[in-house]
Amino acid sequence: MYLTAEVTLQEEVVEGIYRLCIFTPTIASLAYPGQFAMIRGWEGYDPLLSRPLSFHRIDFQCGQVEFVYKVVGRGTALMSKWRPGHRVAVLGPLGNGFPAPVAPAVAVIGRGMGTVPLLPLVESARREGIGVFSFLSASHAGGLVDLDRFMSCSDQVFVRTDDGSLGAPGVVSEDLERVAKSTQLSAIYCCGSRRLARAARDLAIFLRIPAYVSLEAHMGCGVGACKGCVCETKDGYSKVCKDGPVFELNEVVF
Amino acid sequence: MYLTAEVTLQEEVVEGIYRLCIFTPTIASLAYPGQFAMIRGWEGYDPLLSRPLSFHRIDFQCGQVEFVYKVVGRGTALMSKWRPGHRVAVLGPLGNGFPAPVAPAVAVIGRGMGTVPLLPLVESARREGIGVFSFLSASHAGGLVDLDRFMSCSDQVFVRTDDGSLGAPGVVSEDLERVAKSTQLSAIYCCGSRRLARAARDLAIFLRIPAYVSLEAHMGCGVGACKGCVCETKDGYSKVCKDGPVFELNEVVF
Amino acid sequence: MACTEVVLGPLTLKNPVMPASGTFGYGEENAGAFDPGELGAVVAKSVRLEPAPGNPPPRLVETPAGLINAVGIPSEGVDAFIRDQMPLLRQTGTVVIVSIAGSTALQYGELAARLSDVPGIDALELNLSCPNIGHGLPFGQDPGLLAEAVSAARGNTGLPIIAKMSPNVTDIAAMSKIALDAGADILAIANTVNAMVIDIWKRRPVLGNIAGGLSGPAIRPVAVRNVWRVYEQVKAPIIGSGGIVTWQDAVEFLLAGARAVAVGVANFINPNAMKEIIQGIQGYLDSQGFESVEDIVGLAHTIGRSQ
Amino acid sequence: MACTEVVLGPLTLKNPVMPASGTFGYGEENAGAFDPGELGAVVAKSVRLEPAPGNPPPRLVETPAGLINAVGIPSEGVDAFIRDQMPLLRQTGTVVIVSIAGSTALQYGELAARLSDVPGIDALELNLSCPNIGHGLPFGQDPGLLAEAVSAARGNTGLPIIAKMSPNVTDIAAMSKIALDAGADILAIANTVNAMVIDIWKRRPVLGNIAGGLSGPAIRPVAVRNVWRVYEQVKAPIIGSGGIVTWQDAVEFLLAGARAVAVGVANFINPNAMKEIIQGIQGYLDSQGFESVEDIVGLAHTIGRSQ
Ligand SMILES: Cc1cc2nc3c(=O)[nH]c(=O)nc-3n(C[C@H](O)[C@H](O)[C@H](O)COP(=O)(O)OP(=O)(O)OC[C@H]3O[C@@H](n4cnc5c(N)ncnc54)[C@H](O)[C@@H]3O)c2cc1C
Ligand SMILES: Cc1cc2nc3c(=O)[nH]c(=O)nc-3n(C[C@H](O)[C@H](O)[C@H](O)COP(=O)(O)OP(=O)(O)OC[C@H]3O[C@@H](n4cnc5c(N)ncnc54)[C@H](O)[C@@H]3O)c2cc1C
Ligand SMILES: Cc1cc2nc3c(=O)[nH]c(=O)nc-3n(C[C@H](O)[C@H](O)[C@H](O)COP(=O)(O)O)c2cc1C
Ligand SMILES: Cc1cc2nc3c(=O)[nH]c(=O)nc-3n(C[C@H](O)[C@H](O)[C@H](O)COP(=O)(O)O)c2cc1C
Ligand code: FES
Ligand code: FES
Repeated sequence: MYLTAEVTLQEEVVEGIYRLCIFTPTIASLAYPGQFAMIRGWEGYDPLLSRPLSFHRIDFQCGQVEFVYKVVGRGTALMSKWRPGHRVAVLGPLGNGFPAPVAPAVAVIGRGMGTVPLLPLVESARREGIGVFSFLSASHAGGLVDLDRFMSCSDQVFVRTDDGSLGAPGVVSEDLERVAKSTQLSAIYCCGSRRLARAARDLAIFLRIPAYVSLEAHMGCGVGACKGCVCETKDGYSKVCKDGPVFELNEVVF
Repeated sequence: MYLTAEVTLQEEVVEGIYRLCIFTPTIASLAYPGQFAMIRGWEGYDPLLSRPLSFHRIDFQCGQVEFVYKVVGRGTALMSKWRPGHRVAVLGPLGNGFPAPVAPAVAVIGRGMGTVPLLPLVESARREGIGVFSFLSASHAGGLVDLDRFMSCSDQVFVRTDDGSLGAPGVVSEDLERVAKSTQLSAIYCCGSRRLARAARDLAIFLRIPAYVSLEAHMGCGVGACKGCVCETKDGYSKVCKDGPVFELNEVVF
Repeated sequence: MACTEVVLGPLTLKNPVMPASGTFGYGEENAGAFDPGELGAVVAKSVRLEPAPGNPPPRLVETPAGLINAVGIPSEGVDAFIRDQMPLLRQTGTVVIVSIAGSTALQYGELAARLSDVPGIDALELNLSCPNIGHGLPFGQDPGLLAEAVSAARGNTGLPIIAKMSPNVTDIAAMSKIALDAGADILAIANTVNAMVIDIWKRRPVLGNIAGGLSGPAIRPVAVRNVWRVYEQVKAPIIGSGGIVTWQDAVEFLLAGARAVAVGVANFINPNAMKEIIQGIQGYLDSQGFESVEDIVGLAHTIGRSQ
Repeated sequence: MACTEVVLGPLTLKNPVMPASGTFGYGEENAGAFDPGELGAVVAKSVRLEPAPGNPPPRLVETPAGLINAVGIPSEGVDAFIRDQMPLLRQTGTVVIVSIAGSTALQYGELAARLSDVPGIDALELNLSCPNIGHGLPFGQDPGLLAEAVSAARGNTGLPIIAKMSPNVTDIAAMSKIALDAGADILAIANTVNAMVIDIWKRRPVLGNIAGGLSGPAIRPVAVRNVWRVYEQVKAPIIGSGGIVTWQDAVEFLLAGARAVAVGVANFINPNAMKEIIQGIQGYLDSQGFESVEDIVGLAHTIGRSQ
């Protein structure tokens, strides 16, 4: 779907991280967790390309999708100036999202902005009555966006921050390992850190359960036409936008 | 002066024409009628260059300068979205403005946006107690911005619109000719129309009084360095930004 | 309503708008905004003789008003292309142009031979910007290699041949003449401009391939200039491209001398771009009182500068 | 504090930042934001042998992230230049580079001769992008003319010669070698890219001269690529330019292999640009632990790509 839609909310969640809501019933009704949209809403050709953002919440009842993004460059800086009523071009939903969680329970493990695409997954698992264990890390407490939502939809949430501002210092993948010993997990979902991804992969292989990772790459078209966004997989290069952004973890070459 | 300053007012005067006030005591204290500023206040490089605008009002008491501009392209469209508080880069005052009016009376003749630089001249003449006759034309009444200010500072104002929406249809240069017969004018100031400029030139030659015109050209640097903004004069090419924008009317080759 | 049909030598298009090779999916990689059958032609991503992986990522980097790509022509190889892609292309119901990329001049000939008898192909486009094996410069930058590559293709096919020229040359008109003399029917002016970006924090080039090709609005005035020069000096139909985003841009190329236009990066930022361009050209012709696209091809050359 | 001095063959600059010819006034045409004496060098607008009016207006047209100029090198002529401009240039107290533009190869020689003994000139820059009389291509695009022009200047001066190369060539490294063999000491990489814009309503080129040279951020990645190539293939100090607006851009050119940078259009949109660039380079060197500008020249070539 390529359409023009209206911004309904923009708020700075913590310094440099924003929440953006867009009213688009069509996309809200089609999207599922792990998918993304390409968004553009500025005049002129600098920056030129649309920016890919993962769905952070898909509210098909309100006809709204929610994104959470960090200002890292000019595109996201411009984005942060959009106000309710501003009209933006949205192409989406795009890509293959996360395979639907199955009982008894799933683990999600993410770091920093990598927790963004995990939230709708956690929310949908909860809606389906599937258990959720969330393992979240960030450099500091502020980097853990919407921790309350993760808490309210998870059986248990483990939090680690590099500076110890929330949760004891430590490695969240070790928490996952510990939990996996005592809990039956059907799958692990991962995003936002190569290190965590490698740890999750090894654990999943050991547990013989599937594990998935959501990847990022610079994108041109977002639909598989330009072959610009490849990552290395065991079969050679795969298109992050079309073959992913979610891949089976042990298919990916890190 | 090159500085960053704050927008204090932005209002749409009539459809597509805006008033923009900028708080910059330094520039307000230096500028005189007929000069201009180069203004830029957007992110990125598209559009690339600053946009030249003539001072429409120079209020050195409030430390403010006022511009009136028409949205004709992308730069002015972006400008029209600036709100109070927005910070813009301003280079100015630039160019040679109008020679100071002298007694007993001056005539200003302008069309459309060409009336913009004439207003501060009219206001300063009035302050000095010099007579002012204003001859203004536009395609329609809406194109005559701040007619009330012209009225309050002129001895007489003649107005013509192409569609007859204000003033009888007709040619404002004929009004000037008529007035010039019965009134002693020390100079004629002109802006915004080649046809009016030619008529003013012929009349000024006939009356043996000086006449001045403010010209426009695409500008790069605004300070005379790039030689990009030339117009043809009797001495060859002259730089509109540095040798002008105000020229002696009979120096210019139309 | 003005007629939008254009005749490019042996090739007739119902309208002058097509995608630039490598930037638009005619099948499932289509953003789905309109039916590709509405296009003057569809153009496939360049295909190679043998499967090739393409360049290591990152393959894209944005620049002011531009995009550099160093995708490097990954390909499933011509056999898989004929098997998997041709049915999709045929199905579009419009003119089908297949772009080919060789690593040697002979490969252009071989590719042409392989594709000549495949039903549903209306023309071959030679992507001459690919680096060749055993020589520094790409085909499009070396007069001798250029002639060899085009001749090799010409010798093996009766299909119309489009030579897609490199702008990275001293004299694109002279190179175009070489391509025409070697048997090309149509010129595509032009491919991307050599460019690169360095990451000042990592202190190394951003792209996996170090350098790539710049496209997008940044190069539009360069491409217009190239079309203008070639139109002045060479008698051959031109497909103009480089930075076309809006119908106004497309009209600019037509006025400069292009008979058709190819749209690249614009498809990324507005999947409706080509449809809007077709409609916009139509509207321009109608409102300006022209009867056909052909009426405005090169028109900016002939109208005297009134002042 | 890291050392910002750079040595360009026979020329030593206190810092690597200078204006690009034709874009900055060292005297009264200065936007007045800082003292030109703070610059590594000042570079004058190209001067001709005889007075010349330049091209008819319009001379400028904006493009996405770019500016095309067809100013056409108006000049008061070398005599008036020496009389009126040199005192201003000398007065800046920094290195003075005078750019010269000939219509024939001999004129470069004559200009060099006339300027050689004028006190206060530290180097001559040859603007080789000007069209020459009696031949289609500008000096910078024709190997033979290029050699002639540089040799003519070399024969008549002991001053350091900077050859300002055209990017509108197939192989800028090969052309650079020709310029060096003919006697140039330093390369300026590169001048503007040929470009044009057509007004679709008037249906004619916007510029009085039809086409002009594209500068600004749009061409930055093209210029970086050219610097990179020349650095790889030619041993000579390089002044990089094309689209430098911020200090980050300048560092990119240094990492690509430039030893100094010239700033053009940026002076129009930010009269403080060069000062900010000098400060920014200094800050980068200090924060990244480099001791001098020389430490980062070409550094992006040597650091292996770690993944
Ligand atoms: C499928 C997908 C989903 C994403 N979801 C989110 C999300 O939910 N929240 C979020 O904050 N970010 C997300 N990103 C990353 C986001 O797209 C980039 O941060 C953004 O495009 C940067 O734009 P910019 O103009 O601000 O930065 P730029 O100035 O373009 O670049 C700044 C930095 O960001 C990197 N970058 C630029 N473009 C991309 C890109 N397309 N992909 C990855 N890195 C890039 C650059 O290398 C550079 O280091 C996602 C990326 C992908 C591919
Ligand atoms: C000394 C001077 C004073 C001016 N004062 C005023 C003023 O007080 N009020 C006002 O409304 N306008 C004024 N102008 C004109 C104003 O600068 C242009 O309208 C504006 O730059 C257009 O920018 P844009 O991006 O909106 O248009 P663009 O998209 O750049 O162009 C739209 C149209 O405007 C023309 N144009 C673009 N730039 C210029 C330029 N620098 N000079 C002339 N025409 C241009 C183009 O040819 C085109 O037709 C002045 C121009 C000069 C040179
Ligand atoms: C991502 C990408 C991939 C491309 N792949 C090809 C290709 O396979 N073959 C080819 O001839 N040109 C290729 N091109 C060049 C385009 O066809 C086109 O010539 C160029 O992008 C200029 O047009 P634009 O500015 O409208 O994008 C590619 C361009 C891009 C951006
Ligand atoms: C208005 C203008 C005038 C120029 N005049 C000259 C000139 O006289 N001589 C010359 O060698 N280059 C001239 N140039 C080219 C610049 O010196 C510089 O090489 C080019 O603009 C690229 O740098 P930039 O992108 O930083 O502007 C001119 C450029 C502009 C924009
Ligand atoms: S972004 Fe174009 S193929 Fe993925
Ligand atoms: S705008 Fe540069 S000389 Fe006038």
